[in-house]
Amino acid sequence: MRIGVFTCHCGENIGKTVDCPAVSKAAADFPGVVHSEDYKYMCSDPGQNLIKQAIIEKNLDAVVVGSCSPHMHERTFRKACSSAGINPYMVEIANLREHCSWIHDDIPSATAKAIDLLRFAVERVKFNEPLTPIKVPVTKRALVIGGGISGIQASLDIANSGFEVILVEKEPSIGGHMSQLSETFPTLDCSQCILTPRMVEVYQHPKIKLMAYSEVENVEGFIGNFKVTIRKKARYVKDELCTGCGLCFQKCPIKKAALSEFDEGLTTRPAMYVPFPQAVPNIPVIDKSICTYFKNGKCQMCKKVCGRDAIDFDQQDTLIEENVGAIIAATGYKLYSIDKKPEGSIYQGYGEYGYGKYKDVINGLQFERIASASGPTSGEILRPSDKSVPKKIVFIQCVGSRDESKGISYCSKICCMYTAKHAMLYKHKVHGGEAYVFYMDIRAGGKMYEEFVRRAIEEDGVKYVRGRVSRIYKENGKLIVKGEDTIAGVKVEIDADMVVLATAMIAQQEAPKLAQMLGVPYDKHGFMLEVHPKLRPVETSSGGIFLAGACHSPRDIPESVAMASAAAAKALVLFGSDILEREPVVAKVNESTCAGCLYCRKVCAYNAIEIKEIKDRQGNIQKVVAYVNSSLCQGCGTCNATCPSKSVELIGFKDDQIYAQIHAFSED
Amino acid sequence: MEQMRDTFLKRVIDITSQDPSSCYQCGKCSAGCPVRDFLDDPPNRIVRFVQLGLYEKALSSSSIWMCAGCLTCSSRCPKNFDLAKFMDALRQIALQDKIEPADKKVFKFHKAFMKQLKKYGRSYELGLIRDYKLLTGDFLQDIDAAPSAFMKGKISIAPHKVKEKEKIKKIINRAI
Amino acid sequence: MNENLLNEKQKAAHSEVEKQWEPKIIAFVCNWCTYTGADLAGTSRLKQQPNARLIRVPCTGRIDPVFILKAFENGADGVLISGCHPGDCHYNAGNFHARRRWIFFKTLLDFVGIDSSRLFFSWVSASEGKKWVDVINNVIDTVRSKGPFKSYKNLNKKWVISK
Amino acid sequence: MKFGYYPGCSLSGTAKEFDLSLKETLSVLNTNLEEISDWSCCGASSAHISSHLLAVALPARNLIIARKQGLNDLVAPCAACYNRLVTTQHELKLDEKIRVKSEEILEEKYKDGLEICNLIQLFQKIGIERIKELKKINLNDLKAACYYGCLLLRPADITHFDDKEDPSSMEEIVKAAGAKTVDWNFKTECCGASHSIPHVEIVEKLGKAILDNAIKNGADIIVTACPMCHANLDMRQKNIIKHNPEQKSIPVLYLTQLLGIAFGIEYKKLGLNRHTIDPVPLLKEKTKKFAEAAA
Repeated sequence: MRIGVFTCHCGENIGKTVDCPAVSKAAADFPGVVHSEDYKYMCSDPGQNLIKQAIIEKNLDAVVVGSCSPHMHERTFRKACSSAGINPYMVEIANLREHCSWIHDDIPSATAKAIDLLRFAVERVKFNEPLTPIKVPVTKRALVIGGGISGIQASLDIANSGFEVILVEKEPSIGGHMSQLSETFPTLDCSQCILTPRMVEVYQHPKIKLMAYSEVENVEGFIGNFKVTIRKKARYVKDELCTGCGLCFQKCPIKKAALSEFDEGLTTRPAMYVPFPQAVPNIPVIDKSICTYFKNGKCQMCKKVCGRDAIDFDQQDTLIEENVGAIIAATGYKLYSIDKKPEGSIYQGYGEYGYGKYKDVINGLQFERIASASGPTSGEILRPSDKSVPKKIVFIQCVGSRDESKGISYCSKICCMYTAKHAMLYKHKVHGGEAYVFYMDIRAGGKMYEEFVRRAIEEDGVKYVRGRVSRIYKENGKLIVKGEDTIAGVKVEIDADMVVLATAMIAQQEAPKLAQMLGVPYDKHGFMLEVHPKLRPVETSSGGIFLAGACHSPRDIPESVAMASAAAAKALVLFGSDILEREPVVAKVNESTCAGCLYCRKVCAYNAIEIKEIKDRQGNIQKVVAYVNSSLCQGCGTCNATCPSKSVELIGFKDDQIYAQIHAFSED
Repeated sequence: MEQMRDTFLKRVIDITSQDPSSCYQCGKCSAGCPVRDFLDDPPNRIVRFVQLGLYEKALSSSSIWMCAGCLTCSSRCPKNFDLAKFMDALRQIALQDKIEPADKKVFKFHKAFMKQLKKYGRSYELGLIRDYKLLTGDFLQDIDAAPSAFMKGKISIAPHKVKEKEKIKKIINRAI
Repeated sequence: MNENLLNEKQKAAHSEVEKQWEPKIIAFVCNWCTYTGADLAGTSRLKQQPNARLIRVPCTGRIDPVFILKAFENGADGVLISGCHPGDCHYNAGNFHARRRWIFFKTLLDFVGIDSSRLFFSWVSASEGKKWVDVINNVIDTVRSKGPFKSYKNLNKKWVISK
Repeated sequence: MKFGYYPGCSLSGTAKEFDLSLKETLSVLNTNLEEISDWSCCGASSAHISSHLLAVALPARNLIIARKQGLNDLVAPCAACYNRLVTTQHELKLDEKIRVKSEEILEEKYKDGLEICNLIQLFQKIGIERIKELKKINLNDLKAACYYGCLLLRPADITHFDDKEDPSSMEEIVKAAGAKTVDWNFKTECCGASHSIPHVEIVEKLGKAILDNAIKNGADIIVTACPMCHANLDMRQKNIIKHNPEQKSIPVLYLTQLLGIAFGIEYKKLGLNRHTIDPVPLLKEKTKKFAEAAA
């Protein structure tokens, strides 16, 4: 085998701690290597040309590139080699940047390690074999999980391109958190006014199948070919009959049965309800846990008043299977709670702010409801405890966010802006009221954002105090807010009527479960991970699965919408071709040695192992062996490690390829 | 200044095993400090002095002596920075470098306390108060509280001594 | 020659070797979680000791116990296996099968004369760059404190010669 | 039941009544104390100013003696001593360097394993149910503000005891003794601690805020588990009243004294006569109704 080794300096990134010329020189002496050179930027056009030229001139049949992580440029180099006539799978990458130069300081030991890494790759490539990608068809339908603004945007973009979309929302209505908001920064336009038309568009779109009050239960398959199981939860209302007249829930006798989710617990709702008047679909649900009929078999008031006979107490959850080619996760966020023991939360509560025991200490979404014209106070700023107008109001930013002691190190990004908006709305609505904002930094990066914050301070007279609040407690009917202004170095103690906490944006509690189902990595906070933070921000490491909105990280509406459109575009790229090429990393059985024990079948997570009968010339079964259905196999290699007779091998990661690497180790 | 900053910072880190640069100056410590009204500089500013390497400003502030060690700041710090430990370290450095304590009363109290400890292995209130008064020359303070404390048997006339008091003395001498 | 002197010399030479000795670690890591986590550590410029060499496999499920024996045989003083957290496997259940396998395998290691405390397992996700650094440094430090793993290597050499 | 006992300097001095009432109460609860022989001062907040090592070594000496004495459980009723002891234990366990250095100067090996508890944990271990069973005097009319101060709860990751911002364990014991508790805001606020001597003005100001809040929230007495808190709130209360003529007085009791009262122990045995603010008239008044009924 004639191998060429190419060592990249990556500008200074590798070259600074790894002596690249020395590495290249050492590699030239490896057995089998006939060409070795180093260059400043191997991934650049001239760099790629060096490789191509060497392949042709030196008649190479395998190439090893020492460069950045294979996750970065493996594709680039495979393509370059392929264009010079080498099979792309005859290319190996040694990770000299992420796994060497960037993590070590000492030049001699980093250089020695780089030489090792190249030798491993050279030994491995000797056992590589030319492979051809597997071709699979593409199902040109998309699943969008989550019906907030991100999910709505992604669905509309895909549907408007002519492809079918299934939009799954776990709540009874789509709209998400945006439907709860009063006005939006920095333009102060009414949130519902801009959102509702989009919601209706989704509902009426012939290409969108809306499944509200439903949850994704299972995901199988792979890019272009997912099989999804969706649980449609029983509403106890037949949606095909319901006209949304509302008579049923108006007559529901269990009026104040539960705290309204939509109003963030500031109001109550009946046992039968639609979350809010503009709900889409406008079909009520019965909350089984509190409905009198479900509790003791009596009542049935809703059924009596329904002119269409749409109430169905016997309705059951149904499981629906759908085939899709792409999935967009748009599950959004929820707010961190300061309560002592929020159910299932991974974060600590805020005892110093009262663990949620003071009624007039509320969070940002509650303030949105109070400020909203459709909210419990019709937009009048009244505090929850006694419905009086708060004369002095304190806003506290970074509650939970940037607070490692509570378990959250990140910035929630949107709080600076919405707090400025809240303070501004308060000043507009309560004349003569005093508004204080406690902040650590003001992060107002965005078009017209900084100007907006300055307006709150300069024109509306909101008093900004730089410092965190140590404690809030109640005394003589006032909320005592103990703070400090670190700029003046003075104590700031305010006796407030109401306090609004800008609590952190956190991932939905079920997000990790969904991520596991989708095979998408997620961080310790439950936010899903993109495959590359700069260049592939909406793609995940699972092909065909894309991210939109706050399920990825805290973000505001315009960013969520942009990300949703980007995710839709990625899905549409996929739908642009009928056939998809997949990595040929699949398992293959050696039928002559396979004993047919089928242990491999037991451990295969994809049901990719089938039973094949080997027959003699008369058609009598001689033995059974395992057979890998390569369109189902995802290439994990568990069967390979499990097989007692080593009769099944993972192409691309065969035993001898890995042994070659291990053997190379003994040579240092 | 850079060099000074680094050695000062290093000494603080050596004693406390925590890096003051982790403090992002939110001021929550100062906001909740019970002795805030009696401080020359709010606690967060003392951390800032150290971050900037302002050795004299930090060590000559009365704040390092006025800290009551109640741990309110440490327990509420969003960055888990143990400010009480940090203040202890600054007091130690100030003493090592013989920097005049900005609050002599607290310093003399501790000194008197240590003297009792060295002598008896335990703190002996009468001795403590006597030594403290000798150090401060403030003989009138507490003159009204003292008789009642005696009457109620709160302050005993004779010191309680540890048998191994020589050993305690040795421990103290070796540890300092 | 004075025997004692020789011994002293030998001792000195030996301790010199001991001083210079640095542990060699082979780490088998899965492509999706730990390899990516190690990439993140690199991108974040988190410094680590240079003693580990990573071998990338698609999934910890792919790791055959023989790999580990071979690793020790070929000069590893310690072996680390690291993959996705339970439940997070890119391939649904590969890491789970791997885990089951190791429970059985550890006792086997002791049986064939390899100190099983030189074999390490960890879960490092794609977002845990910092954790990866802690894991790898800890493995290196632990193995360093144990000293070089000689018995199996020598065995291997003998075997090679006789062959 | 038997516990090792570290009284600390205060309980053998200014807070003698804490020691007396503790022993009285525990004898009712059938619990014995074994004092650490020849214990020495924990160093309080003063050892720290000279060296961190000394601040660790002084408590370590006592921990070593306790182990040598064969003790497994140790109670340190003084919150300040408790804090120094558990913090030291924590550091010795986690910081190898400081452990080795401490052993060097102490000329003795340190062995971990002692379970150190504060006053509240002691009663939790004995069993709160036992208190309910053994109480004799009805304290239903008495409203107590439970004052934890700073050092009983902090640092929370070392003490692992109750909620650091909203504790309730002392209330449970007080309720078990039959008294009522009030919800108030200054349960964990600092009283000024060792500033008691060098800066009376600070202690008076902080103490006043605590007293005021307890009174405002309807408390008849303040209950505490720390001799320093007690000194600052009781002994200094006289001065606070002197400087603020409108100030109402409020007795400050040790938790052990309150339990002793509930168990029907003589006031004098509990050292109630030793307080600056005499609690006896109030206690008599609050128990009068029941005493009459009993008669």
